[in-house]
Amino acid sequence: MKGTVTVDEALCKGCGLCTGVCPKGLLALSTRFSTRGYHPVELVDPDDLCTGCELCSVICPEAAFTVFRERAAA
Amino acid sequence: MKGTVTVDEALCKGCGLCTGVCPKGLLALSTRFSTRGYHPVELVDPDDLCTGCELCSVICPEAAFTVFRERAAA
Amino acid sequence: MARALLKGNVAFAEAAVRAGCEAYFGYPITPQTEALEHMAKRMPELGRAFVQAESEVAAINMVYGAATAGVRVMTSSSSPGVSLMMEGLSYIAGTRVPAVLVDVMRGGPGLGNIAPAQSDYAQMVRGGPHGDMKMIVLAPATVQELIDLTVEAFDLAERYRCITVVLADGSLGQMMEPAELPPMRTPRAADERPAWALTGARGREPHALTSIYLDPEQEEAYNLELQATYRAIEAAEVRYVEERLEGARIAVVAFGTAGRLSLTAIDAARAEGIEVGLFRPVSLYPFPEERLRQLAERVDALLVVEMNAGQMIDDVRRVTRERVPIRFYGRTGGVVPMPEEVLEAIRGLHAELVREEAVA
Amino acid sequence: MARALLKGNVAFAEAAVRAGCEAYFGYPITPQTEALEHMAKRMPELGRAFVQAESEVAAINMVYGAATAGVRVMTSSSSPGVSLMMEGLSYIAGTRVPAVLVDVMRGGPGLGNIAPAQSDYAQMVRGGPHGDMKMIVLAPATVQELIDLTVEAFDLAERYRCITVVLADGSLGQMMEPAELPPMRTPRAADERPAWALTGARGREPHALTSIYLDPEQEEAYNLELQATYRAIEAAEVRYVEERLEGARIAVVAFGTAGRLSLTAIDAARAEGIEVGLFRPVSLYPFPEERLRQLAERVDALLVVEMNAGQMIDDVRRVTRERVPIRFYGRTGGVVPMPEEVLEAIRGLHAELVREEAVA
Amino acid sequence: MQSEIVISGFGGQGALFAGQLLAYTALDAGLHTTWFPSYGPEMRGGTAHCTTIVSDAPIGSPVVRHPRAAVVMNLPSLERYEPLVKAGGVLVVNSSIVERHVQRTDLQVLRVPGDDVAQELGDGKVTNLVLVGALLTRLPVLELEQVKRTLEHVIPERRRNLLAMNLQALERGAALADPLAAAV
Amino acid sequence: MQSEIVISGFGGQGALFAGQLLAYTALDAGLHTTWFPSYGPEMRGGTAHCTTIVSDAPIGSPVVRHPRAAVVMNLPSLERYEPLVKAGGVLVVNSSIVERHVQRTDLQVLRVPGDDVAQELGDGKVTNLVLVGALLTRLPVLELEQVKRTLEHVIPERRRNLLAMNLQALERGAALADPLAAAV
Amino acid sequence: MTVPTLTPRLTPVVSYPEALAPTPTHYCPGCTHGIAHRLVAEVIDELGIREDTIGVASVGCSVFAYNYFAVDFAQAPHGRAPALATGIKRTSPDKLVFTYQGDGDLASIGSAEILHAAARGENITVVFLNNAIYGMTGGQMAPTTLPGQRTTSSPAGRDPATQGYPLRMSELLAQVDGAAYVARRSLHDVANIRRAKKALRKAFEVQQQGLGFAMVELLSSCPTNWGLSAQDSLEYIRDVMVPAYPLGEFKVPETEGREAR
Amino acid sequence: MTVPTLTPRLTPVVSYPEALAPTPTHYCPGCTHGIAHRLVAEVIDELGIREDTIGVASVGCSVFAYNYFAVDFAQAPHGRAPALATGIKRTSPDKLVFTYQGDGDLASIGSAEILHAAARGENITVVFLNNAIYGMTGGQMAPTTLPGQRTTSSPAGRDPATQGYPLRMSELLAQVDGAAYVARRSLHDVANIRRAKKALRKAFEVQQQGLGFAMVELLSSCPTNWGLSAQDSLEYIRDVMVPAYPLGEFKVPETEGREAR
Ligand SMILES: Cc1ncc(C[n+]2csc(CCOP(=O)(O)OP(=O)(O)O)c2C)c(N)n1
Ligand SMILES: Cc1ncc(C[n+]2csc(CCOP(=O)(O)OP(=O)(O)O)c2C)c(N)n1
Ligand code: SF4
Ligand code: SF4
Ligand code: SF4
Ligand code: SF4
Ligand code: SF4
Ligand code: SF4
Ligand SMILES: [Mg+2]
Ligand SMILES: [Mg+2]
Repeated sequence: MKGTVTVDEALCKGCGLCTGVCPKGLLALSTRFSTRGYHPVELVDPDDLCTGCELCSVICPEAAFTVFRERAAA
Repeated sequence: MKGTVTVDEALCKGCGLCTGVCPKGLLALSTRFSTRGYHPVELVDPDDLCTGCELCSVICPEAAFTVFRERAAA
Repeated sequence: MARALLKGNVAFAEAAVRAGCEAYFGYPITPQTEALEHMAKRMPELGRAFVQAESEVAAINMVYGAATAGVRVMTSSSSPGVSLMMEGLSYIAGTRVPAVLVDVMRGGPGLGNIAPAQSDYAQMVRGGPHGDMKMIVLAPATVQELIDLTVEAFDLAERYRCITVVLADGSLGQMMEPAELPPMRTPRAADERPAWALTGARGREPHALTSIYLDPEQEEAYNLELQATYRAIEAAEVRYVEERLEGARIAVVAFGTAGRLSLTAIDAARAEGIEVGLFRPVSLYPFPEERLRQLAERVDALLVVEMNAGQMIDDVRRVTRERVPIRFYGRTGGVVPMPEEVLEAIRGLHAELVREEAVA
Repeated sequence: MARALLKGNVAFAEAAVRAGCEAYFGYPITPQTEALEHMAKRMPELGRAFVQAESEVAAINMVYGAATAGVRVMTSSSSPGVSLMMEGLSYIAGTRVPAVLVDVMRGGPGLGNIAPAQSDYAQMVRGGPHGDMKMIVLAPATVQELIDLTVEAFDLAERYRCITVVLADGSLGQMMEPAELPPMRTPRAADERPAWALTGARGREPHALTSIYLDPEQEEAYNLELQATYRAIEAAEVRYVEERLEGARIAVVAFGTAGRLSLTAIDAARAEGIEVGLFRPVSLYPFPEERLRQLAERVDALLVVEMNAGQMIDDVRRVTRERVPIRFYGRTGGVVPMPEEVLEAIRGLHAELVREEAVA
Repeated sequence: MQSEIVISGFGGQGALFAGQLLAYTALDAGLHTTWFPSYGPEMRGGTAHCTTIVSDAPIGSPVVRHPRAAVVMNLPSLERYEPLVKAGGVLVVNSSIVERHVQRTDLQVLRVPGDDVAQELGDGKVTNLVLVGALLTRLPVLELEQVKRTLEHVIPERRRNLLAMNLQALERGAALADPLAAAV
Repeated sequence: MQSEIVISGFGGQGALFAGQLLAYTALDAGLHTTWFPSYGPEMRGGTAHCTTIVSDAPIGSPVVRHPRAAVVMNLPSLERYEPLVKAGGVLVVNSSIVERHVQRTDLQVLRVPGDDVAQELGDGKVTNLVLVGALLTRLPVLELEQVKRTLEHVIPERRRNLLAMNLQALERGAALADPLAAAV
Repeated sequence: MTVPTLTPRLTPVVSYPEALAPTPTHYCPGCTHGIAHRLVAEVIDELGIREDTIGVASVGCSVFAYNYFAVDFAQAPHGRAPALATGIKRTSPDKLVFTYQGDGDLASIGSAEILHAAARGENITVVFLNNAIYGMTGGQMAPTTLPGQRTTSSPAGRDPATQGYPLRMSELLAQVDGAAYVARRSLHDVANIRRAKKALRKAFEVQQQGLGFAMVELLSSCPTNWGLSAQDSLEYIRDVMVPAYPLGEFKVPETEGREAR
Repeated sequence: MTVPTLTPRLTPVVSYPEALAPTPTHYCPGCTHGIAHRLVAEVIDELGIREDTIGVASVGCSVFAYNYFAVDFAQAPHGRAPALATGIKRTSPDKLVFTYQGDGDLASIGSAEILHAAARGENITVVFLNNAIYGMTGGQMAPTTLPGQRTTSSPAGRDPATQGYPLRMSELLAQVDGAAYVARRSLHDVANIRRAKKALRKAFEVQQQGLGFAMVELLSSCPTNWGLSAQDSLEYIRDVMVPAYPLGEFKVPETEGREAR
């Protein structure tokens, strides 16, 4: 299955919890500072590996993720 | 075994609980009023039936009883 | 409604019911328990909320909760129980939700006793709960007033979104006197609750009722609002009763039971030719400052009578600037002063005045 | 002891330790938590009693218990926590056992905030707990005073068998300042506890420590004893600080942090040629009535500065009988007034006086 | 005119109800009235007393030190109230259990064997009304007939079956009062 | 003479410790001093600031609206304190992350690249001391050498191993200050 | 008290406990508060600790307990006796400290204090009188009032739907790690009274051994507010309360055996 | 928030819950308070009750919960949220009322209020965050702090001998008859978070069905005061807290089955 995620940078606090749960290892903290002074997480997925499995969104304490998934054949 | 009891009238409130537990039925509320306005209990034991079994003293909420018993042969 | 012989505690409870009180939360304590017992029967009967709380702390916080829901809610208690409500009262004030408390004072401090006293004047009027807050405090002297002020307490609490306290003493709770209960008001329907209430954010933005403002500037702004409300209350809600003050040289100042007791003494003194009258503050907060100050311009002396060691007298001193001599007669610890004792105090003060005139 | 840079909360806790405090019971609350934390470390280290209670209600009652055992005992808290202690405080007063409370006030009412405030003056000085009771209330303005008054609080509490409150505000708890701690006193041995204490009735009649006197006459007798103690306290324990009052036309009246803040403003005003000084009550109860009344005879106006909406000012009004104009400058909700603001208020009052003179 | 009546006895002797009955009657008679109890733990076992005030004008204090009348149902009550009743006032004594005689000579004293009469009527619990019946003969403010009418509607539900006996108690007390008063 | 110094930055930038260091130094120098923090939840994440006052006379207010000097370690701090510093006072700006220039012309402004120097020294956590070092060159009340001596005994145990670096930070800040001040 | 002329062979085997003050109590006739007092006093006497014991009275009918025991006593605010006891015990660890509390006091307003005293393993003894009612204030519902039981604040009988269910405090507190000994006994007849005494003794011994929190709940009567005779009240305990509040030892120190029910 | 250009076939499957206000929280990075918030919001959304729900915030780090939920909210004094909830629910029986409380709030100062809300079978839902510490005040010992755990008020590690034993509130409250649903879940990994959500949903459904008191205890992290990274904190929950606080459903309505652990 194919998917992707977006992270709301206004919410992300760079806690890194999502980076630990992504089965594909697609999430990494950036070195940038967000406006609130955190290093926000970024999706690094050049090969479109994200499955939209939602794990990142389940563990995120800030509800920062929107997860997208391929619509099942319909 | 032989025994007897005394009742401290200043303490007895005439609740009647002791009258119910005496196995020999030796306790009865008098019709007199005590100085505190209660009908105190009296030992009615003309035939010396009291065994000093203590039951009356165990149930008395006012610790009004002194129980005496025959000293065991010694 | 015809007049009926009513016990104070039952009277104020039933008055609250008729004023549309929708929820009562309380904890038994003598000498106000009959009120809780009355509510235990009446409220469920009418389909309204009654909970015997696990403590006064819980009771006042149930009141707080119901108040945020926008209903008419009350509790009643007595001195030690009221002490336990201080934090809750401060939150209620800090959230600006309306609530009614009837405090039937007893002898203190500590566990004290269950006899009538007025020794919680300072607590209720000046500074029981923490923070810059005030509660409207109404002091009835008769069962009828107890009824009427209880009804009014609900209206005032809602009008100003504040706490209104009916401050009675044990004797008023326990005595019987003919009085008339108000007609039954229909409680507000659920959809008529005030706009600020928590009713579920149906078709509107959600809102929160809170008393925390971490930013001092914001907290100060909130406090200024509160203070503005207090100024409004002070301007509009002063209540007092004056009796036999026409041409009086001496004014007895006394509230509640002490007031009505004094009246008997005053009549006796008048029969002896002493020109004395009664000034009875009914609203202890707002205190009838203006009127009392004027009174102090007219009379030669004031006698403050309280069932405590002297609490309201400090306000009398402040307000009148001690323009005239102020004397005190009080009994503490639950002793109800006899009118004969007050008469004696009036005579003493009168003699003092006469002596002074003789000197002058 | 050398002077060290000490944080207020740690300073008073360590001062208590050195004053021989044998037991501390408390519950965390900002801005005094460092005191509890200091005690959590120090007391067990010294083999003394420390319990983090389940609540302030429990804490004050543990204090009550330890006080009946005749030991030096204290608690500390802040506004909402102190509100929860009202019943316990009344019992302690009603039992005449000594106890010390340090109240590090924060912005209110309700949950408010954790910024510094003085808005619990009325609660602590005039009428927090129920019943005719008083607590000695001491208001430090510097960390050194906080230390010294904490030590003194234990002595006063024992001397009069009463509650002594050290009333500070958040800023005093949080700030650091050089100060000297007292030397370590050895706590009393177990067999040196006072005669009235509960120590097990070894070789003597058992005694009870209680605050209930069902018979009003008895309760009244007890109350008269209490009142006599209060008169003794009023006669002997008045404390205040006067600064720059020599020849002053204006006196600023302010306690605690407001007092020290005002001093900076006063110096600035003096630099501008305004003759102004500071009257700083240190004992809020007993209030320095006599001295303040005399002061009001000497100056042309008073400026009361408080970190609240105006609480002590009522006592200033009462005591001075408003012989001279009394103005107020206050900030609420945890806002610490800047000396510049106080200076502005002094200037305003000065201008008022000058205008009046021009008219006269 | 204001009359203050204290009724005092052991808890359980019905002092409080007797005082209430007078207050209810006063209300029915269109008069002002207050009823003021002593309350509290002393009610259990100890002495119970109350003050009823009846007046044609609004009532200030619901208690007075010197009442116009006192009904004393036991010895402690006599000890307490004999010195307090106003000179010329009424003192009704339950002579069934109070043996001591009244010392004061400036009172109208009625010694009524309340308990005996009550026993006669078949219920120890009406002593209070026997004494009140007697009192009423010396207290012009409330009429016996009015008290009886009031009693009919204020008697507690659980004692309604004893109404007749209660009314008799009042009447017997009243009937006993005259000669007794003379005998003082 | 009284000097008020405000130090302000993000929580974690060490503003509070820097202020305490000045107070400790003042104590060691036999001067009067107070240290007054802002505290509370804002400490977590938000801005932390404190006021240290140093004086040769007892200190009244531990806070003032218009301090003699301010060390601002981030932009919000500059926004807040630029308008407040007394005319003629000192404003030390952490130019590493504060890009905006100071508008006021009546201040002695020191733009010090605190973070850069700190990184150079090998620990981002000494920005505060770099800036304080700079400040000291314009604040005659406390001497750099005294501050260094005080630091040696007040440095927290867990940072003692970094003492040398901390001392360097102070020195580097001071060294940078002169030319920078000229460049304003 | 008149002592009868005795045959010389009759000697006293039960007499007034030394730890009980020679004072008539204010309890209603037949109220089992009095039995509980006597049992505690007997235990104190038997352990010989009268001069080392400090009691804490609560608010309830037993508020004057301090008048009835010949030991030092404090009197606590309603519900707070365990907090006072904590303050006393922590500063007088060599004394034996006990509280005497009613069910309103312990299970309602004081439920936080008792729970935390237990959780802290506070080394005190708690005597807990459960009479399923607020005795002193005239018979209001307690947390222990049984479903359907009429009280002045549950005039139609306690309705669990709006007034909740009874709390079984012994079972609850036995769950807490700091509790060393928790037992429920009843005062409704001689055999049970004797068992109650044993439990009380154990509760004091546990404290002597420093094992932690010990509590004995005693099912007790309130003839006055139950509207029953003294005798009927005991039967009510037996027939109605015991089934709802099972007797037993719910927690015993690990070193000790459990007493059979 | 920048939405990337999406291939048309990608549709959002998880997005920001409607019941969560679009506001950044003040919680520390990695603090699981945030996860609990999201779960509650998702349950509210799924049940479609956002406009019929009233929350009660407590005192603790979650004091500002009212800013973060898009539902009506009250804010209670420390420990008293169940009392406020009682006042609200009794006067608004058609609303869904929940409290959100920390362990200091619920298990320490508020232990009487929670116990009695449970005993009354108060028809409310309690979300109970157990992080074994007082977060907001800077890391003091809570009643739930584990033996040996260092906090600012147990600097040498909690010593049960003087500081007592941890309280297991779920087990305790499950004993109470008025409790309808009591479960403990953990927020330390994805699987457990999903379980936690199910429990929360059940706790709201129990209220909808009027079955009585429902509580979900959530083992939660406090990276700041534990002095651990966000990630290590989750491992601490898993390795240290879960063994001390077993997960499970301790009470389920009679009509329902128990969810397997
Ligand atoms: C703070 C406070 N609230 C209420 C009271 C009133 N009060 C006195 S005793 C009591 C109940 C006692 O019941 P319980 O503990 O069961 O003891 P019992 O009288 O039944 O033995 C109450 C509510 C009080 N004294 N203090
Ligand atoms: C009456 C009162 N006492 C104490 C406090 C201080 N206080 C605020 S939060 C808190 C502890 C909160 O801990 P917890 O409930 O575990 O929540 P957490 O912050 O860990 O989520 C305390 C003691 C207060 N606000 N009110
Ligand atoms: S949805 Fe799954 S695969 Fe995609 S980023 Fe999140 S955890 Fe990784
Ligand atoms: S879990 Fe959430 S807050 Fe944490 S780094 Fe990932 S997106 Fe940011
Ligand atoms: S001792 Fe036994 S036999 Fe004697 S009176 Fe008592 S109960 Fe009866
Ligand atoms: S049990 Fe005691 S109080 Fe009751 S009647 Fe017998 S002796 Fe008297
Ligand atoms: S009221 Fe009940 S508990 Fe209290 S003394 Fe009387 S019978 Fe005993
Ligand atoms: S202090 Fe702890 S509980 Fe509070 S927000 Fe930070 S991590 Fe969460
Ligand atoms: Mg009971
Ligand atoms: Mg917590």
